[in-house]
Amino acid sequence: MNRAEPRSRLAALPGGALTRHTLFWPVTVLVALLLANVIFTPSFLSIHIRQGHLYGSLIDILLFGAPLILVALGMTMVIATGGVDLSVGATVAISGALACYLISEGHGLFVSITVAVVASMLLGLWNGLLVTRLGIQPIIATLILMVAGRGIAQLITSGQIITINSASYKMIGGDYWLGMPFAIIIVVVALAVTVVLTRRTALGLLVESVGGNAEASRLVGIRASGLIILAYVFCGLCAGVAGLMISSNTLSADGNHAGLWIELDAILAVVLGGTALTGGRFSLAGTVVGALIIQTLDTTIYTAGIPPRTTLVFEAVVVTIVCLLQSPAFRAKISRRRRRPSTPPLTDAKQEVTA
Amino acid sequence: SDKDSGGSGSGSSKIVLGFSQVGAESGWRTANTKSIQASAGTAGIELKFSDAQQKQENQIAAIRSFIKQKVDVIGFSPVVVTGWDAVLKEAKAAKIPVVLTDRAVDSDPSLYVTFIGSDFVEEGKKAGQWLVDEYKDAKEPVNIIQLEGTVGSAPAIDRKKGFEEVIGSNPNLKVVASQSGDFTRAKGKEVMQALLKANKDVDVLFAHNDDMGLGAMQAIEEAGLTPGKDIKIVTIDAVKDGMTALSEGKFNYIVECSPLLGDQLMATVKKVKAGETVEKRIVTVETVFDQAKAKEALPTRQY
Amino acid sequence: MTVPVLEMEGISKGFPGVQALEDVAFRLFPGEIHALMGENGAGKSTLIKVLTGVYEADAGLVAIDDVGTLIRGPLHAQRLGISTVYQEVNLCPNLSVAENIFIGREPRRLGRIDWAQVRTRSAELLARLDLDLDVTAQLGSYSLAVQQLVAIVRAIDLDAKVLILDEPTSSLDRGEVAQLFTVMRRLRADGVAILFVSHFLEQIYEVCDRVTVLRNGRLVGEYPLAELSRFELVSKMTGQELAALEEIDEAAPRVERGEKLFALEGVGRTGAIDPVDLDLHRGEVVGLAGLLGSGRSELARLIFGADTADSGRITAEGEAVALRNPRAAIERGVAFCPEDRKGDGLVMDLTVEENIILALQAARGWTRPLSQRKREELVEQYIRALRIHPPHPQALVKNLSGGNQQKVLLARWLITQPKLLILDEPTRGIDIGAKTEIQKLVVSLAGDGMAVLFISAELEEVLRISHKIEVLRDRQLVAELDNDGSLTPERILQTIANGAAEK
Amino acid sequence: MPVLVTLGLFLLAFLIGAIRYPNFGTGQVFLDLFIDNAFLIVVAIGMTFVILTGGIDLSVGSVVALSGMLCAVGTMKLHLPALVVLPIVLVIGTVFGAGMGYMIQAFQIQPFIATLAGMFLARGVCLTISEEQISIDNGFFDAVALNSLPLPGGTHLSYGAVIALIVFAVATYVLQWTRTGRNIYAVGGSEQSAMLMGLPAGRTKIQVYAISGFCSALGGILFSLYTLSGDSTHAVGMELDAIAAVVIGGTVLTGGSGYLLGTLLGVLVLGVIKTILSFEGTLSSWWTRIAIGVLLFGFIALQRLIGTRRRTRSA
Ligand SMILES: Nc1ncnc2c1ncn2[C@@H]1O[C@H](COP(=O)(O)OP(=O)(O)OP(=O)(O)O)[C@@H](O)[C@H]1O
Ligand SMILES: Nc1ncnc2c1ncn2[C@@H]1O[C@H](COP(=O)(O)OP(=O)(O)OP(=O)(O)O)[C@@H](O)[C@H]1O
Ligand SMILES: [Mg+2]
Ligand SMILES: [Mg+2]
Repeated sequence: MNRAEPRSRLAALPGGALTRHTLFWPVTVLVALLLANVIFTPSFLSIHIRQGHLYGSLIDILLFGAPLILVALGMTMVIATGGVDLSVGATVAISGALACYLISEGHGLFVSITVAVVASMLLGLWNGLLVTRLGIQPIIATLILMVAGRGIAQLITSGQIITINSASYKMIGGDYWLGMPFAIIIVVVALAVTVVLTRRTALGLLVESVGGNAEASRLVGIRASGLIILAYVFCGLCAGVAGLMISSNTLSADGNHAGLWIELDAILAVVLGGTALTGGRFSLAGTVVGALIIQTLDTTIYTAGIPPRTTLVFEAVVVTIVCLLQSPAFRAKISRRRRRPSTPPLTDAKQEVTA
Repeated sequence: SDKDSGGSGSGSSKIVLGFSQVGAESGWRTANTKSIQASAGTAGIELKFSDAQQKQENQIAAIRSFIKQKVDVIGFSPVVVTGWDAVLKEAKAAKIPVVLTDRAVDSDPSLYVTFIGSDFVEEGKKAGQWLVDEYKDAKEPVNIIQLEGTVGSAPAIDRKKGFEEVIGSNPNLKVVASQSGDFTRAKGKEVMQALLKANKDVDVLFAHNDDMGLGAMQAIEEAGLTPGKDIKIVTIDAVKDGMTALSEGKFNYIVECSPLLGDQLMATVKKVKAGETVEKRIVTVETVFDQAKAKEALPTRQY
Repeated sequence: MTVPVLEMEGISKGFPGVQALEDVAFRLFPGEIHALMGENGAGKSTLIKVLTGVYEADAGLVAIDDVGTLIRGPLHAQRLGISTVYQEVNLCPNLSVAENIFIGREPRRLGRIDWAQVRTRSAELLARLDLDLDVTAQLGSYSLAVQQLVAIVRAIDLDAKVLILDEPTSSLDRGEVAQLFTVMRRLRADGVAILFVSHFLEQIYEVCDRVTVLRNGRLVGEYPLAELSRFELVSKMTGQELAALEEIDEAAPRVERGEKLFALEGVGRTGAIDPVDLDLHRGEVVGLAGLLGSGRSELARLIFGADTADSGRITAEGEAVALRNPRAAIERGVAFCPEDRKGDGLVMDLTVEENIILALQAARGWTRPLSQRKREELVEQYIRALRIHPPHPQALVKNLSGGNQQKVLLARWLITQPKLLILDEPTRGIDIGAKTEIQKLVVSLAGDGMAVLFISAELEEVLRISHKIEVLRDRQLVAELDNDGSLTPERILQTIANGAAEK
Repeated sequence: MPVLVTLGLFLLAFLIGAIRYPNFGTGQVFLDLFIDNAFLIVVAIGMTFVILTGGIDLSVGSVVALSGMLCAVGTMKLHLPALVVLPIVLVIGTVFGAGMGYMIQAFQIQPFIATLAGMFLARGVCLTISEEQISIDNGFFDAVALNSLPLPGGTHLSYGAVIALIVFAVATYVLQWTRTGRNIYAVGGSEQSAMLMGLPAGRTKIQVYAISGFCSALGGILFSLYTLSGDSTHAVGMELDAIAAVVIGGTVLTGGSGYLLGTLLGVLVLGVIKTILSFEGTLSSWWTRIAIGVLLFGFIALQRLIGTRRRTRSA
């Protein structure tokens, strides 16, 4: 039962077995999904060089998963502060639309990208200000931009798909550098920078403290609003870069569809990775694994030929399985059931003695 | 009492058309909206435009508000086929004629005046027919990948239905994989990339709209194949980017689905207002393009 | 005595990394008040939680009225006649006081809750403890002590045959404690069995009949209190022949009062505390005395900037300062250890180490993290000095026992080496051994030139270490008493009662 | 307090609409807010129960669609009488909600994720049943959907809206006057405390999801009455509308505080925004979205500013 026993970070305690590690089950599911694909596509795990760059399903998963990983990284920081950002999808759309619009108007690549990224950060700043200065609940504060942002993106594209032709822009999200997809390099760098910033400085600790107990954090003199704004700006930045990737992948900006529902996927990735939506403790590695699970799941659906109408059922089942495996309560229940015959419950014994 | 005040008081002689659009979910839809707005302007009709963000309930509410505003004619592109009886009856009770555009409804035809628009099943059939003709001599199986539109949406369901019905006549035409690409380029590319790895000899791609086709085309190129040759591409819509691809030989065939209904709509509205009878079904002028026709048509393409 | 109303046998409970209970037995008879004693982390609260079904024991038996019973949870325990006040206040701050008392068993009329009756009856119940509160106000708007009393009121009205009180008196002052004891004695006379946990020996000796002592999760023994001296009890708890009690009796050494550090002139906040004049000097420990709700915590919060003052001015080292928020105060060298460790103090999901360094790190800013070595060094030092148990820096704070959590909170502020240290009930829930350590530490810090503002519900403690005592009543500073050795708790109480300004 | 602010802002918005647009300030336009949002009112009420415990239910939109679909399939494909179909649909919705509640309670799965899985599942099942729309042509449905309750002044209220108001009244009663209702607030205040106080915290949590499931199913029925059809694409994103309505109504997402009256006003605020935009009638699609965002922002910002001003004054 252990009802009041809080879910602890078992990994941090001595004696935590491998299966107790927070990342054990998500990684297991990821591996299982990858292996399942081999059944449908025997060459699934193979990676070879084609046209001078890496080629293979795994590369595709990383490439197409790159924007999601990025957005989920930003989302992790926001969630750690106890917030959530629903507007990332809109930011993705705005950033891609801005960049493509500027490029199509003949502006330079650098200028266009800079403008798009700065705009995304400003959107993040807006969210952060609504949350901290006006004290609006994050979900609703970012809902405003989620609704309006897509309108802004369409305004930029005039509701059309802007198609551009720029080989160097394509590099960001759809091309290869030294044989590696450049998007993956961006993600790795972003991840490394985030990890260093949060774990090598005190940023991570302070954010976890604010997310864990805002009042206590105020009373130790942590400038919570600054940190929270920073988290939203960072999230905006990640979404902005992801928007560049998505639009660069197809060399087009689709104000209406780019990043549609990516906020849900990102939140899902964060949670599958073991970060609680209530804020506090966060795990960047977990988020990456979570995002990869989602992307692999999508790929599995395509390649396994699951009919589109049942796709959602399949996704629901997988998500539920991951969550259940991650739940200590569930595992306890399973193992207790298995053990039951050998150890009779205590009560029966005592009742025999006394009754 | 003030039955004739018609909308905002900008002159009661002007016809007021309340139009409820589905949303702005695609470039096609935007072209549709623009066409309607432009035509209303030239025809001297006052347009009350309301965007439903792809939600039926919003559209019903908008139509209700048009009734309250006592517009002269109500026009709308239904988000879905069913479920309009109640509000259409209200309109009828308020003696406001209703004109449907783009998509049909399954209500009692007495509840609306006419329906102007294309037929999605027919579009699917046209695409299928081209395939059947193209491969009528094929001896071995032709492997087809189908990229469907958003799951559950009317165009996706109908185009799939029409297409599969026609190709069913030739047992060699085999759909080896059919996945949803959500009508978008990004998703079209992503899905195609995965499907190309899972399915070896793919001969044909049928995409429910140009955008998915364009995305898939990139995936084909990145897999080292030549679109239009190694894999033939058939799509529906004929937006400018699609026509460009077709004229460059990367697409093979496009079935047009025209969004330019504005003039027809305004003409009909005027007739209805004038009390003339109009046909129950006005079919839009639509054609099909192969590579040669695309080259001709491209320079004058508006959307 | 007859049959025990409650009996536990062979109880073991382990948490990952800690064996909290090991083969513990416990008996409770009708009509007795039974003390459960042990140092912080000995396993008292865990035993209680096992008893009420919050935790499932790894092994052991529980019998109620001699019938083996598997208690499935607090609700079940309540149905079996066990009513419990858990160690931390466990009520709902968002509900009204009245509702907190009655929720789950509200009087109903025609199937719907009879709110009028809820209000009147809860006011009556509170009156039994001499409390006069606005019962419709949110519980969260009251101080921790009041919340503790409300929890007690709820528990004693449950009509139970077993009443469990886990450190109910930790923030109560004398009067409240006396009230509580009256009620407890009355219940005992009615045949209720009461389990009472407290770290105050006087309280234990005042009301309890027998005592069970735990040490390190193991049972030491069960004794009639009349046959056990305080020395024996302490040595059973600590396992050492340490004469801890003697040390406690040692008075605070007089130190030279240093220069003036902070001066408050007419600092107040409407509805919280009337304007106060107060000087704080280096090397001086100032105690705040007053009854519950007298405004001690409010005053402390104003000085720290946790709440903003709406009148008066503060001068720090001669210059006027505005302490509008905690950060501003911290920059001026003020540290504040709040009384509500759960709500205002600790970040429960973080580790001991992280909680300890939090204030220091916040002051340094995020760009200048403490080095790993420095962290370990500091944390090690304070874990040892305050005897935090278990001594793992990486244990999660929420898994620590109440007293050990308090020590972590204290450690957090001690390592910042502030100029002015404000301690609001720092020894709440801390065992006698550690309490002496803390008191000695405070005195020695003052000796090194720190100014200390010390709040405690325990007047003896305030007296023992303060040089000067400020007496508050009804949110007013009514007197300033010099602790010249002649001061006694009784005189302070008198001052509080008279309220005459004795400046 | 926040409820009063919301009420004031709603009335202000309605007044501005009435001044700005002819034919706006009529009783029927006001009643249309209830008619056009009846399902959302019911769904948001269920959502309020969940949010009061500190949870969230993302599955509501999908369950609305599924229930509508089940109504359509039941009456049109299986030819069952409506009075058989409706209870079954309500039971399915309730059981579905309870199932998610059980996962959340027993296995401590975060509500967001458990209900997200529920959202996928319900929508997926809906699609699996039928991708195509099914229109409902059933005597009972027609009778309820196409008639309405005449009110004085030539106005009328649909039966769907009447049902929504009844649900509102019952739910308010439950929250305010029953133990279940109070337990919900307690769990939202502190789940741990509620459990230690001997309240059935676990059961309460399962209950709120069951209630939300029931409300979604009922909302689905109202939706199918509103549109006389079942469709797998119905009510996409309705969960966000419901959450927005609840939060605009002053309920705190962390649980423990809020009122149903606020939720009702929240729905009306969203409704009045839409009505204003369709009376405006000149906005392009994207400006419509931007305008919704701006109006939403205006409401919430004003609410916060007025709300905090009051609080600081009273403190
Ligand atoms: N949920 C938990 N997870 C891990 N360890 C725990 C948990 N709860 C208690 N412990 C450990 O069990 C031991 C006993 O704790 P308990 O709270 O029973 O002590 P206590 O005697 O009540 O102390 P105090 O006087 O400080 O309240 C402690 O070492 C504590 O760290
Ligand atoms: N009759 C009362 N008894 C106790 N507290 C009350 C009473 N009425 C109000 N209170 C509340 O108690 C708080 C008293 O403030 P404060 O926390 O400063 O008291 P304190 O002197 O620190 O006493 P303690 O912390 O022991 O309760 C105020 O916030 C007030 O709302
Ligand atoms: Mg304890
Ligand atoms: Mg206090």
